Amino acid sequence: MNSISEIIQSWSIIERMLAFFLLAPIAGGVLAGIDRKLSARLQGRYGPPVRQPFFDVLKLFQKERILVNKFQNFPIVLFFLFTVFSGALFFSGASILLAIFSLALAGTFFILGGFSVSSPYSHLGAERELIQMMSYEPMVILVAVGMYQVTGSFTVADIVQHQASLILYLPGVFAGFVYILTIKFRKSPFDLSMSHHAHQELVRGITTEFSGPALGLIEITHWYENVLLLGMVYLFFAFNPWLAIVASLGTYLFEIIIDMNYARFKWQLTFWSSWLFTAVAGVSNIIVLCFLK
Amino acid sequence: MNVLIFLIVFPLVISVLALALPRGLLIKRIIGVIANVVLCAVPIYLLVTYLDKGPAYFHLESHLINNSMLVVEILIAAYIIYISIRAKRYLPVLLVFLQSVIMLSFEFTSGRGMQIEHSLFVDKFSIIMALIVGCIGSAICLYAIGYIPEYHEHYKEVKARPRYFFFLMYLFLSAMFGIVFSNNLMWIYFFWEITTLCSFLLIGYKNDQASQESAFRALIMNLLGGVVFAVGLVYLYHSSQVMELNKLIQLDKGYVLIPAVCIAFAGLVKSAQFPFSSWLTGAMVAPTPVSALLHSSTMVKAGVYIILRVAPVLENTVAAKMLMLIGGVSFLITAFIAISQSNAKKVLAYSTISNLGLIVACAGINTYSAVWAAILLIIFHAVAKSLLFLCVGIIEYKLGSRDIEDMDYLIMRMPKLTAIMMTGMAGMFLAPFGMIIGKLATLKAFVDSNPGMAIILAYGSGATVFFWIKWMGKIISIKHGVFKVMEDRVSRWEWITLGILAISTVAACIGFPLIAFRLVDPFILEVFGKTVIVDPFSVYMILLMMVGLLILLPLGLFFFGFVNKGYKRVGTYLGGANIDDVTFEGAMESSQTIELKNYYLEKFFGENVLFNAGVFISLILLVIMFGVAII
Amino acid sequence: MSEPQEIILIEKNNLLGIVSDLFAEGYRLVQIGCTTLQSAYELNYSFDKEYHFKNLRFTVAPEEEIQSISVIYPNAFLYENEIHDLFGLTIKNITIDYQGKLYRTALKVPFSIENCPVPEPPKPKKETPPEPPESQKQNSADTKPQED
Amino acid sequence: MAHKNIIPFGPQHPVLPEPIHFDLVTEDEKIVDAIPSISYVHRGLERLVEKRDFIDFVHIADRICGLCSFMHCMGYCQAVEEVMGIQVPERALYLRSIWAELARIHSHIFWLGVSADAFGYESLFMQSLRLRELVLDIIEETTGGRVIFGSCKVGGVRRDIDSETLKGLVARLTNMKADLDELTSVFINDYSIQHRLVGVGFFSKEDAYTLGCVGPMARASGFALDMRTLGYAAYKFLEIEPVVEYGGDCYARCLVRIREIFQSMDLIRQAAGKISEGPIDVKVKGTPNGEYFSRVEQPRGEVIHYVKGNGSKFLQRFRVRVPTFTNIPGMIKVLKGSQVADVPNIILTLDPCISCTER
Amino acid sequence: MGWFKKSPWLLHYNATSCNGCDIEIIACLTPLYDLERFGIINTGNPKHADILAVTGSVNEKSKQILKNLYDQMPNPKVVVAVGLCAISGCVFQDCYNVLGGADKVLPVDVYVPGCSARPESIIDGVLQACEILEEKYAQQKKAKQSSPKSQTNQRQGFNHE
Amino acid sequence: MTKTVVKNLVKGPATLMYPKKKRFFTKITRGSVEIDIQKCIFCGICSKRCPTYAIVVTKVTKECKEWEIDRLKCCACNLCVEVCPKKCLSMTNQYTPPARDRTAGIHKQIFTGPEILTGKEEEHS
Repeated sequence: MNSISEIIQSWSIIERMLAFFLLAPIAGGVLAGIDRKLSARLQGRYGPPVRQPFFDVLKLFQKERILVNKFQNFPIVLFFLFTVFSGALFFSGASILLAIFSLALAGTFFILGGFSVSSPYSHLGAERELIQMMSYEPMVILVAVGMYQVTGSFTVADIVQHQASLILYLPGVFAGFVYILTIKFRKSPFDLSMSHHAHQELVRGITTEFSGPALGLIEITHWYENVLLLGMVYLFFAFNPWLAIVASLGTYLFEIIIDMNYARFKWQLTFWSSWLFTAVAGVSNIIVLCFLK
Repeated sequence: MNVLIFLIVFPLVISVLALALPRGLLIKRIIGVIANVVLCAVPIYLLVTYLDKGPAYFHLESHLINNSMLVVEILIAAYIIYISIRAKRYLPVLLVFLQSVIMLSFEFTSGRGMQIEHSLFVDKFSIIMALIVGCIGSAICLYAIGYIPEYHEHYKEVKARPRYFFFLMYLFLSAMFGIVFSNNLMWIYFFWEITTLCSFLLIGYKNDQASQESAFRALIMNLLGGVVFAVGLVYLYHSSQVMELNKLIQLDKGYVLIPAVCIAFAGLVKSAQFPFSSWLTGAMVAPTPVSALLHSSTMVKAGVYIILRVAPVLENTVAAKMLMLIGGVSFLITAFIAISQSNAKKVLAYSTISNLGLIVACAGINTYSAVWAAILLIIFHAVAKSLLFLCVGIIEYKLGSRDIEDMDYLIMRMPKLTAIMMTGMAGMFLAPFGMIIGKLATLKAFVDSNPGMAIILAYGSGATVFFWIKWMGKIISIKHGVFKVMEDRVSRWEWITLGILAISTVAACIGFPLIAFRLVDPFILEVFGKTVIVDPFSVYMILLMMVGLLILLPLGLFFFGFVNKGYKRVGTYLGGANIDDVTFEGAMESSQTIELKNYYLEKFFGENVLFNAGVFISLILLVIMFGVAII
Repeated sequence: MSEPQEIILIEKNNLLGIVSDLFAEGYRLVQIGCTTLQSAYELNYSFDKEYHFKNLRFTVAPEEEIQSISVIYPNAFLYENEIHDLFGLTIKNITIDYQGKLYRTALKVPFSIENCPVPEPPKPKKETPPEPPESQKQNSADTKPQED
Repeated sequence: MAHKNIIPFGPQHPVLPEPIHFDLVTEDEKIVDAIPSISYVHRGLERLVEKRDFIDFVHIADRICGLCSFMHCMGYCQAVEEVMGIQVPERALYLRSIWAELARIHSHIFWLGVSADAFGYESLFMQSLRLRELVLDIIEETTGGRVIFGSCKVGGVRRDIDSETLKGLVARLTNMKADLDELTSVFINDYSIQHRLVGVGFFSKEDAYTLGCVGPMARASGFALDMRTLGYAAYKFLEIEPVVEYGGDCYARCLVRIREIFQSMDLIRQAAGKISEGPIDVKVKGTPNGEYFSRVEQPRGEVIHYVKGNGSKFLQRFRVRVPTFTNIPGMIKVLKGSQVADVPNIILTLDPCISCTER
Repeated sequence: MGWFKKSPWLLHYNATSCNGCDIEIIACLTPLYDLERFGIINTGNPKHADILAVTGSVNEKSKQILKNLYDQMPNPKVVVAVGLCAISGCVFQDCYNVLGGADKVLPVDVYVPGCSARPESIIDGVLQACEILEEKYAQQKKAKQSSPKSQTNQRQGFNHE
Repeated sequence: MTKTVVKNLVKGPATLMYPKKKRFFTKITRGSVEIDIQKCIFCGICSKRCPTYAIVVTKVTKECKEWEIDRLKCCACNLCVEVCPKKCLSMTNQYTPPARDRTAGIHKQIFTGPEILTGKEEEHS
């Protein structure tokens, strides 16, 4: 493993970005497939094959393009590009804050896509997505803040090479991050704006009007996003790469279990609970750290 | 030195010209253009001249100037008293009286023998402020040339007083230059009072009940700030015989804490921080150029400017902590309140207070990185926010409403304006644009010195994102159907201004490294002896994103507008009950058109509760600030 | 097991008064039904209190108007709209009036006297011993598909 | 200051198995106004009495609704029997009760699943419907159909259940109880479910009464209205106590249904113990002449089958008043002031059965 | 080749059904039958769906809705008529407000009989529909290659009678 | 719920894997109607009582009689089986398979004497 990480470190920035660009969708797709299979098994079903997400996306790209307006897919393309870009930033070892803000930009385009079609369900989905964004944004920033406090740097490259175990310093921040990861992964109880599951009160929420290739693109973008988020989990355990990978996957599994065990919350609870949890876990951790230093 | 004097005097001349020349003259417009060019060019000239130089101080001592200032001050006081009595409001009278008594007694007693070494000065920060005032201010005046006639078309009941209006606008510019170039605190105070007067008169331009109310509220609060300012100056002179800004900073902290706190208090009032925020939201009744110029890009910036100037005095005191907290509270709570507002100008006003709060917080922290961030925030905010105000001004008259909810499908009705407005909004909070760079820097500064503030920033930016994106979403949503493009009647003057500001929003971001390294860094280096080292990779990436957006957006619009073929257009999903694309068959076989409005989360972020909470908290903080300073 | 079912014949004009009395007594509205007769419509208002089932009944001619009881029993509006749509009766002052747009049917006013013939009661046959059911059923079934 | 959205809810909507439409006027996500629109399922089957004689009409009564198929059939038969004065054999009455209770169990478990789906609890939905299949197996073994029972007729029942099967049936239901306990305890105790249900769609007892609510809607508000206490079919031989909750909200309605599942199991056990051998039907002679309102307790509440005959083989008038129909005014009332996220929950706690509502 | 066989998404609309078939369609999604094995998701949104499963005999009001939903689905798309009502109107074919079958409104590709249709039938029917999806995709591709201009949609073979 | 979910995972899926594994139905499951044409007397009662008009009985000539059922119309209510005076109809427990063609469900049995001449897939134009 150490040799692998050495190889990765020996890569240039461009090579790392390229590697992310090519490998992330594969990893993300497989993760999504495992998610679906495991969810099915947890529900006592046989479940689709692990390759199912790839089939879905391939099929979506073969569908006819139907649009509500000419420009509706433009924000989605931007959403895709900027998510990939922020992932590339992250994995190339750039500033984590920049990656976060870039991801927020990508998220903004997604929401604007939802708004631009002026369809009631898309609109409600976009509004809820906004509420979700407001809910998770503080915690995501606090993750960067906490890491900076421990390692003294915002760059991912420095954080990865930091010898001490971040998780020991940042248990609260990690807990808060896992909490909002549920929102980011669009898992129950926080799958308010668009759910990967079929039935919900907003039909398909923000993606209601996006179909065919655009939907496929959204799906792929989520794979990229998921890999990026798991990369952030990795940072907490970066002192031991093996442990870190196990922890990232473990977090993903944990989110699936959570998904199985909750009904969908309403936006009010989603909003204030995530802010409260951020305050309790994240903020207190950071303040304690502040006094320790 | 002559350049500085020119910058102060030139707008004054223009303003007198504007007042003197009769209405409707072509030459007035030409003068406007010339003023614009000059006011842009001179600060740039100044910039070029002083690019590699440190601060320069100039001696300009003349009893004539001092005495004429005194006379003008008395005249102003008399005028305010006259107006207030006429409007049967006695609080301003009391405050003006108090102020005049303080100043006059000071002038005629100890002030007589006051020796001022350097009355004027210029450094990088002044130049930045001068650039903002000169370029943005004069551009807004150009905009007003197109705007004011339309304003009177819409408000027929308002007496058209364009000469008076332009007189005040240019007078204000003159005062602003005065504030940023003066080293003599008495002069700063003098110009300070002129801005207060201009603000008061311009808010009351409409001259109806609501605007009078707001104008007097603004007046009272700013006069209160003025009184405290005056008290601070008098105390300062009595305790340390100093009346110069640069000397004030070098003095022993023990002596000058109280005057510094007093000046900071005046700055808080001017920049509408809690508990004085209500005057700024009330000031939104003024014509839009006024809001854009005074209440977003320049006058309120004077408040944070003066706070940043005196901040070194407060360093490591409880007062500084309080200042920081007041800024933080203002930032957080106004960002929350902005969520629940649907009046576009009010949203902008709250967002302004919010950003100023961030700058005040930076000033309170007063480390090199915090001040670095604060200056960046001032620059980016001024450009983007004035652009937004001006856009809203146009929309207000084309749509007949300043409610965000009436801006549905704006992109179909005013495509160009929407594009410009999106630039402005993106400039306010999106990633590669200016404000977010400022926020990044702020975050870094906060984490280094005070992580508690980083938490406030984290929550506040969550809220900021919410109200901006929902507004963006509102204006870019597209509905199928034919809409009349309504923007053809927007005057050329307005387009020019919008163009200038939009380009400078983008240019400020692309030129961010230049601004940071050539302008801000040297200043910080002068003051703190060290400066922020920006990770070059991040800068490249920001530039890459910016350039990427600049290329992608037009390219994408072109692609999706013209190349995009081979799709099938269908109606929106309406549960299958479509009649056509956007109407559905409702109950009783009615045909209902979908209506999509944004969320305002009144329950969480209602103005009533939060505003009062903010006022209450910041009042306590203020009391602590003064208490600590006095003890 | 037969549940006692009280049917009270009332005058059309007394309807509101009687209904408000029942409301005051604490009856709940169970249903409003309508039956097409030869040349009139028979209306049933069913009420219930503690399983005591009470029906008000009156008949109206097609052109007559009926007062709505939805001011007393708010849930009556659905029944009354239904009767208006399916039977073509005019009911005044419904609190939520769908203006004939509750149902959309291919055949307008399907239960009106013209559209909904009352089956011929086999009066003479009733006296005679019942015929073998099979053949009768065949006859009746034969005629079915031709209708409509 | 009104920022009102107008949203079409339905007729096609993923949480609605059946078409009903609401124009939702919302502010943020709060519902200001909700106007229902029905008739997406109106077929006009009441007039089919012109085409089918009163005996064959049973097959149509069976298909009024898929979920309460048996109850409709039974209600119709009861009405006709009452008009014609037919004495149904006791065994047939018991069998009717057993099937009716089986139908109630499967309907209620189905409701649990669908409502779990409405609040986004997918695994619970799966689990509920998995348990429901066990009941459906029993139904299929005893009637030959999964959804449409087709086992009732005028004058008795069409099919007998032999005593072996009956015993096995009771044993299987008893076995199922453990799983059911596990399932329902989630509904009762889970925090997120309580978040979605408690206090949502509240309905006071007075409201329930004046708006004419029936079934679990009424019983959850503390209004003990259960037609089974009238003692139709074999209920007069069984001990029955209406399940009443006092919460008045969606959660209380959920609890009522859960308790009713166990109550139904108990009733089946009682009936299986008391059932005696005997004929299962009597021959029907003559034609109906007269009228009767037959009241039967469906899973959704009181259903009324009104039958009027004038001596012809074809009924003069057949009318069904189903519980959903009379519950709609109540639903509209609680929809106002609730949240968009609650709409599916509120609609589903009514357990809407639109196909019988609109007939 | 197309990937439709691997991932057909389903839209279900109840057009005047007695809801017996609807609950059977829902039953198909549940553990015992688990349609997701075949990659089938019940989307509930016409814009994402490939297969439209219609239940019920279609009445005056649901006719238009069914058409709307069908129009909003992207090609290739298949209509599956589930249950007798959607095929012929079942016992309700005499009713005054019943059109009697989904094929009166839409071009139905697969008929799934049964009153109500058994889950097994529905699975069989949906799997048949997948084959048809593939065929339609191949046809569409061919048509596109031969004449790139004409965007032939699936309505060609559809007669109202 | 965690308990149930984990139990599900451990116990393995409950899925019946239908197309791979054949499904067996109960004896009395109502699937489709079959006829023993030899016993049929062509009285037509089944046709007349059928609620969905799925059965058509025609007497073309005295010798040639047809009994036809449209399986895509049959609602498996079992009524015809019950009313058949000769008990020549029976209900099997195999459901009718789905069809791509509307007429695929039509099954015709022609009786021209004691022998059965089957004409199973008769196409209607």
